[in-house]
Amino acid sequence: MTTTTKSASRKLTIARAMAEATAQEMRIDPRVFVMGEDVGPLGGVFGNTRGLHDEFGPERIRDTPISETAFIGAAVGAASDGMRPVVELMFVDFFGVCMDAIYNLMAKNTYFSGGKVKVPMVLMTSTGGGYSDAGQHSQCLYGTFAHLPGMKVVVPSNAYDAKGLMTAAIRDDNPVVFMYHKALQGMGWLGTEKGATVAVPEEAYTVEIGKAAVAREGRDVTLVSLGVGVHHSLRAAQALEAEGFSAEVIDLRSLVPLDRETLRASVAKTGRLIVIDEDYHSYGVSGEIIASVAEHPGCRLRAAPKRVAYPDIPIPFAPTMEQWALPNADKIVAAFHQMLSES
Amino acid sequence: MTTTTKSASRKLTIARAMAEATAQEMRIDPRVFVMGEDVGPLGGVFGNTRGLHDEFGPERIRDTPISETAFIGAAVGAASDGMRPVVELMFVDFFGVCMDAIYNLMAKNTYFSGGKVKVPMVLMTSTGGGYSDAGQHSQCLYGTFAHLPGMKVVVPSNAYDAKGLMTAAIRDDNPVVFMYHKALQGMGWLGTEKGATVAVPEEAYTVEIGKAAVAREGRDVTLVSLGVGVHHSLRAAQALEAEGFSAEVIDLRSLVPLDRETLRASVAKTGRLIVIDEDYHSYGVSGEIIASVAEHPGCRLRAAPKRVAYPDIPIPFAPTMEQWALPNADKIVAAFHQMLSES
Amino acid sequence: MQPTAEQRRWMYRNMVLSRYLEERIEALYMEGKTPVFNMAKGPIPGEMHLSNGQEPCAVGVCAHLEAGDIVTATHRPHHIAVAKGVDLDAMVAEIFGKATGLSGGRGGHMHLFDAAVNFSCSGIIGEGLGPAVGAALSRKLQGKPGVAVAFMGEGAANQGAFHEALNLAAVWQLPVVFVIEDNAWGISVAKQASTAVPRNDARASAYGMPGHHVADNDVEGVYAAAGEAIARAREGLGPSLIEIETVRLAGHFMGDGEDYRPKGEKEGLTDPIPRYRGTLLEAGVLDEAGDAALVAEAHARVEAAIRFAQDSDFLPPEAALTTVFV
Amino acid sequence: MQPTAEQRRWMYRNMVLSRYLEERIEALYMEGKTPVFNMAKGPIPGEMHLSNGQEPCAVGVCAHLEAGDIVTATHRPHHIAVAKGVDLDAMVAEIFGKATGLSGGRGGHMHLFDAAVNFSCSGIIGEGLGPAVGAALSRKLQGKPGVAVAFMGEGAANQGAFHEALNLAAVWQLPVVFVIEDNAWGISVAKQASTAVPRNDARASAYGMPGHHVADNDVEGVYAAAGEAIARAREGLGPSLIEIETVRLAGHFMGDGEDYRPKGEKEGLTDPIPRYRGTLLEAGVLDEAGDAALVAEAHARVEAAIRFAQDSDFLPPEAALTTVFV
Ligand SMILES: Cc1ncc(C[n+]2csc(CCOP(=O)(O)OP(=O)(O)O)c2C)c(N)n1
Ligand SMILES: Cc1ncc(C[n+]2csc(CCOP(=O)(O)OP(=O)(O)O)c2C)c(N)n1
Ligand SMILES: [Mg+2]
Ligand SMILES: [Mg+2]
Repeated sequence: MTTTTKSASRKLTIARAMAEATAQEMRIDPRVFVMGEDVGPLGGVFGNTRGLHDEFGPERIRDTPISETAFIGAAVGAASDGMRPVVELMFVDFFGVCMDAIYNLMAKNTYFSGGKVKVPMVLMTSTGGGYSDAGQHSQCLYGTFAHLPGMKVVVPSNAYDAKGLMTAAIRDDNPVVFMYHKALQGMGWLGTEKGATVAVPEEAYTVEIGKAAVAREGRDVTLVSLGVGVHHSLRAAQALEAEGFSAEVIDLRSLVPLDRETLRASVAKTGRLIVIDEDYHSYGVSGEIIASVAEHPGCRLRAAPKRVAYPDIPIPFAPTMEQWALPNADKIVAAFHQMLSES
Repeated sequence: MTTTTKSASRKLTIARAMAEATAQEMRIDPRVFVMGEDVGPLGGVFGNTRGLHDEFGPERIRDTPISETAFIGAAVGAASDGMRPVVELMFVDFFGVCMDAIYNLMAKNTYFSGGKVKVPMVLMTSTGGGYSDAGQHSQCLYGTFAHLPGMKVVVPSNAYDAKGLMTAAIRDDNPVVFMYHKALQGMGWLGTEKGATVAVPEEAYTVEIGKAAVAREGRDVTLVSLGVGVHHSLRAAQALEAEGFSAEVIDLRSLVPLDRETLRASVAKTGRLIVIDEDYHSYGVSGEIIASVAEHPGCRLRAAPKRVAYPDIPIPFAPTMEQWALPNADKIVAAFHQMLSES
Repeated sequence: MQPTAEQRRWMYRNMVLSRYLEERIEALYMEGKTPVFNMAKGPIPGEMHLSNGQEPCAVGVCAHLEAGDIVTATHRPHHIAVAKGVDLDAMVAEIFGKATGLSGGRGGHMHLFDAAVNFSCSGIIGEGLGPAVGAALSRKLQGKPGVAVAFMGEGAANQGAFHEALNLAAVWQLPVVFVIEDNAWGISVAKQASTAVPRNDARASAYGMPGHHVADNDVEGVYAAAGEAIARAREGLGPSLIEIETVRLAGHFMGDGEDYRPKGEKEGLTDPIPRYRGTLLEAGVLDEAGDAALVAEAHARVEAAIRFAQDSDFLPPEAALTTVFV
Repeated sequence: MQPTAEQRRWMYRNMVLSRYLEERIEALYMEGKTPVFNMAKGPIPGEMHLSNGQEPCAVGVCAHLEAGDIVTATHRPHHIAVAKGVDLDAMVAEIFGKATGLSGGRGGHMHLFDAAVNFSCSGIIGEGLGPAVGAALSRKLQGKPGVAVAFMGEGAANQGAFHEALNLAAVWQLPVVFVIEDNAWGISVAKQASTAVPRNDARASAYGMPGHHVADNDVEGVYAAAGEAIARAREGLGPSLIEIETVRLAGHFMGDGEDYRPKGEKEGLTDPIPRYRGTLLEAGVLDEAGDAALVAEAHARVEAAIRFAQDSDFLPPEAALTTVFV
């Protein structure tokens, strides 16, 4: 183990941070193993299991057939039998072929057993678009997972949180869905949001699941987001600063449990709320955040809250259409301006 | 065909209303056929295909293997080839084994084809609990379906709407998910909400998909709900009336498209909003309704909105726990009282 | 493979125990549900899938299992739970939804979990197959002994999970046995209307694993096939598939009128319990007195469990909120 | 079943056309993606799965199909689209995301829909199987002729949808043919690491349907097997399964370094196009001049389609909001 001093300055991508957290837990805990499509010699299509096959071999890093129902169900069976599987659903868009194993089995067995059967597993899955992968490979589906009880759901926006949340997820006795955004992975071939690649300590540490982070402090408006939206928000905050406005940016980090206190405290201070979400507009994260604030009796908003979310349409392939539909910093700034004009 | 005069006084259960709408469309349109588990001689576990097998025979009323992925996928293929399938997912809780065929295929093919391939099909599915069927047979999952683009989603609260929405759904050139609540079906063995069994004209008619109904007019608070929640709301409204308060009840009927205008108009009048939803609390219908009202710049609420929804827990079997967790009229009345005390 | 006299009595005893349990549940289930049948009423509300007739599948398989072995069962789980040694008091209390139930009443009849004997079941067709494969993988990775058995109905053999789980178990050569209880019906849909092959053991070849077929609900036929498959699994030689011809003597669930069954079909079915009793009497493994004692003991055991359940309280309703996360 | 000389030339021509299309797409795809490979850049962004080497599967099957027959294809669809007669201009324009594309650029390379020839494809493994079964059912219910063919990779044969769709097609005896393009790899996972049987045609027996195997990517072997299966389907005798040994000459998708492939394995693969060319030359079905003309015509056709695509505009961005509902 190297010293904190040395490691503090080391920058990692989210992909590497995830792999490192997994490797560290595997070294100290023989119950941890990894399953999924192409997680072995390839190291994961999105790089988050790179190096693990070399270090731990094919028994503990298992490539699977294209049988998500079976291997996610198998992870539940293994977790209930004392193991701690980390399993990958390559794209979250594929949830439709295996959601039963996820939401009816993984998420509910602990409850059905009255707490006697633990299901300590991590389901990693990639989210998001922006690189023209069209309507079956670009979705976020945060709301879909967060809506269904029994599983924790985390969404890191940077490598520090990714490592800490992954370690926490592996150590959690409950199932955790770990949703990582492709544009943040630091894989060159998907483009890279530079802000996601940050200093990451070498030693293992946890980031508490269920705690939002104040990514930037401000007074005039609260921008609430997750994953890649946090970076859009930070850019918007910078643009607003140039105009003399001070925006606070909340990085949710965890959708389940949802840290409503941090949200409400921020909005109580700023009086204004904009939610930025790359998932579909309706019946999802943005609605829940706005409602969580609006329903709080103590909360006095100075303006109607707004959302900058993905419209309720399948995601188009053509970059012109896709980029037009995606949230970005300009849209956040525009939403803020409109908010001022309305109130 | 009998006359309107005679039929206007005839009461039907939702189950019969659905079957009647389907039969009438099948008589005039040879493209309509029905597929699903136990829809044939049994007439559907929830009675909504009763009589159809006798009249139309096994070619047009097809019992299927327990292969939801295949037969829902097949419905998409048949719909794209000129048929108009009505297909049943017996319990909505089973969506996890076949959601890909629903949300990635049924709901997106029209968009992927730029509008050139139509997918005119109806996916009927039962929702809801209250009769101790535990955590894999009692869910509503309204939010889950409404969140994902490309499919219309309707939820009738009474037999008149059920027949009209079913006829509209079958005639719609888009996929429509028709979610019927078990407690409203009028099947004795599931208990019966009497208010759902109403006068239904014998002749075919449509209820417009995307239009909410004002189930009761009022001035002091808007109760927004769907399905069985409408009946809880009507009972709550009656109780509130006895206390001298006038509650307006909105029956959403359709989640996609969502009739935000009717909602906002009602809340603009009453200044108070309570959403009643048997689906899970977070990231679902109740959040979206509150957000849709709160984000409207013209909207001035006199009190923080509230929701009476199912808590974020798997649904317990024991009737004591389940009934405690379910929405009901008392909880709505209590929420209103609390609202008054807070504002 | 031949069962010993003791094993034969064990199998018979568990059949009797299971059946009497179902008979008592049936009676108690109907309390409060007459004259109008309403599932929500009575001391046991909700759906109820009885296993009457399918006992040979449970006992013939579980005769080879120990507490450490894993079983995943279906929506029709009682006979298997009994044979696997699930705590009867806690199981019946769970069926009544009581605090003393396996999960305090959170699961009910379709969600019986007893970690002490590695038993679980679920309400979604095919859902137990993946977990059985995973439990077997867990044993392999831990170097711990143990076989996993996944039970399912013949209707489940057309669900995608069946295919994926059998393939995965075979690719990884895991100690799993897949057992199909072919009662010829999936609710109202007959096997030949849902399944492209007459016998599902034929599907074993699609996974390169041995397939066994047991005709006529034969207890010792099940015992023999399961013995072979389980021994093979214990030796590390991989998974097997067994299909057992059995009978559904009750309806799909309580309240099922079964109008869809061809006239006379059900009347032609043989109850396996008197038949096996006859076999054992004839073989001299059991005598009338021994049988009477065994039956009396089984009844007493069931009655005690029912009393335990009835005497137990419900959890406070707010307990609904607990054990979601642990 | 033997192809006529004309059919042989048709198959060869479509192989050449498809390959040249892929070569041009490959080059155009890389524009803007060097020196740093970034999928989002260039005139063709997103994932790109080329079909190089798999042309025999497409042409050998589609030689038996008419426009009215239905084909569902996969994430690797170009060769099949070409052989099924999808409008080449509109297809290439779609791959570029242009307004003149099959769906105005909403679908892209993995979502090519051409209703005029009943072609569609999708990005989810096994997703096309159910729709093929349903289209076949539609023809049966309408009393209209037509066969549906579902293509898939060998990796897809382990997805639950495979099992359910084959069973359903067999139970209902529908005119469907299931075609597996076995290129030995599902991304980085080798067939033997994912599939419990060496050959998927062995799985046909699990559905009581005929299974065919075509070795060595043999064009006319595909033609013969598909001819038999399709004729059977047209005669109302039900579905068949065909597995074709083929080769993935490009990586899984553009940008795939294929480090996971054993050294030398890829070098040992045979390109089916020069080989079939040799066969036809030898058989006298084709001469050098005829070949040159055919190749030139194919190139011209592709270049014209590319020009068409390049010269087309994008839809206005707001068009993203339209055609969700019709
Ligand atoms: C995925 C899924 N589809 C449908 C059902 C509804 N369902 C419950 S039991 C059953 C029939 C099961 O038949 P089989 O597997 O033969 O078991 P049996 O009831 O005969 O014991 C069906 C269709 C379900 N629970 N899960
Ligand atoms: C349900 C699902 N799981 C995983 C994927 C990711 N994926 C895309 S292509 C592929 C490999 C497919 O292999 P195969 O079926 O053999 O087709 P090939 O690519 O070899 O043509 C995988 C795993 C997917 N698209 N859908
Ligand atoms: Mg059965
Ligand atoms: Mg392949």
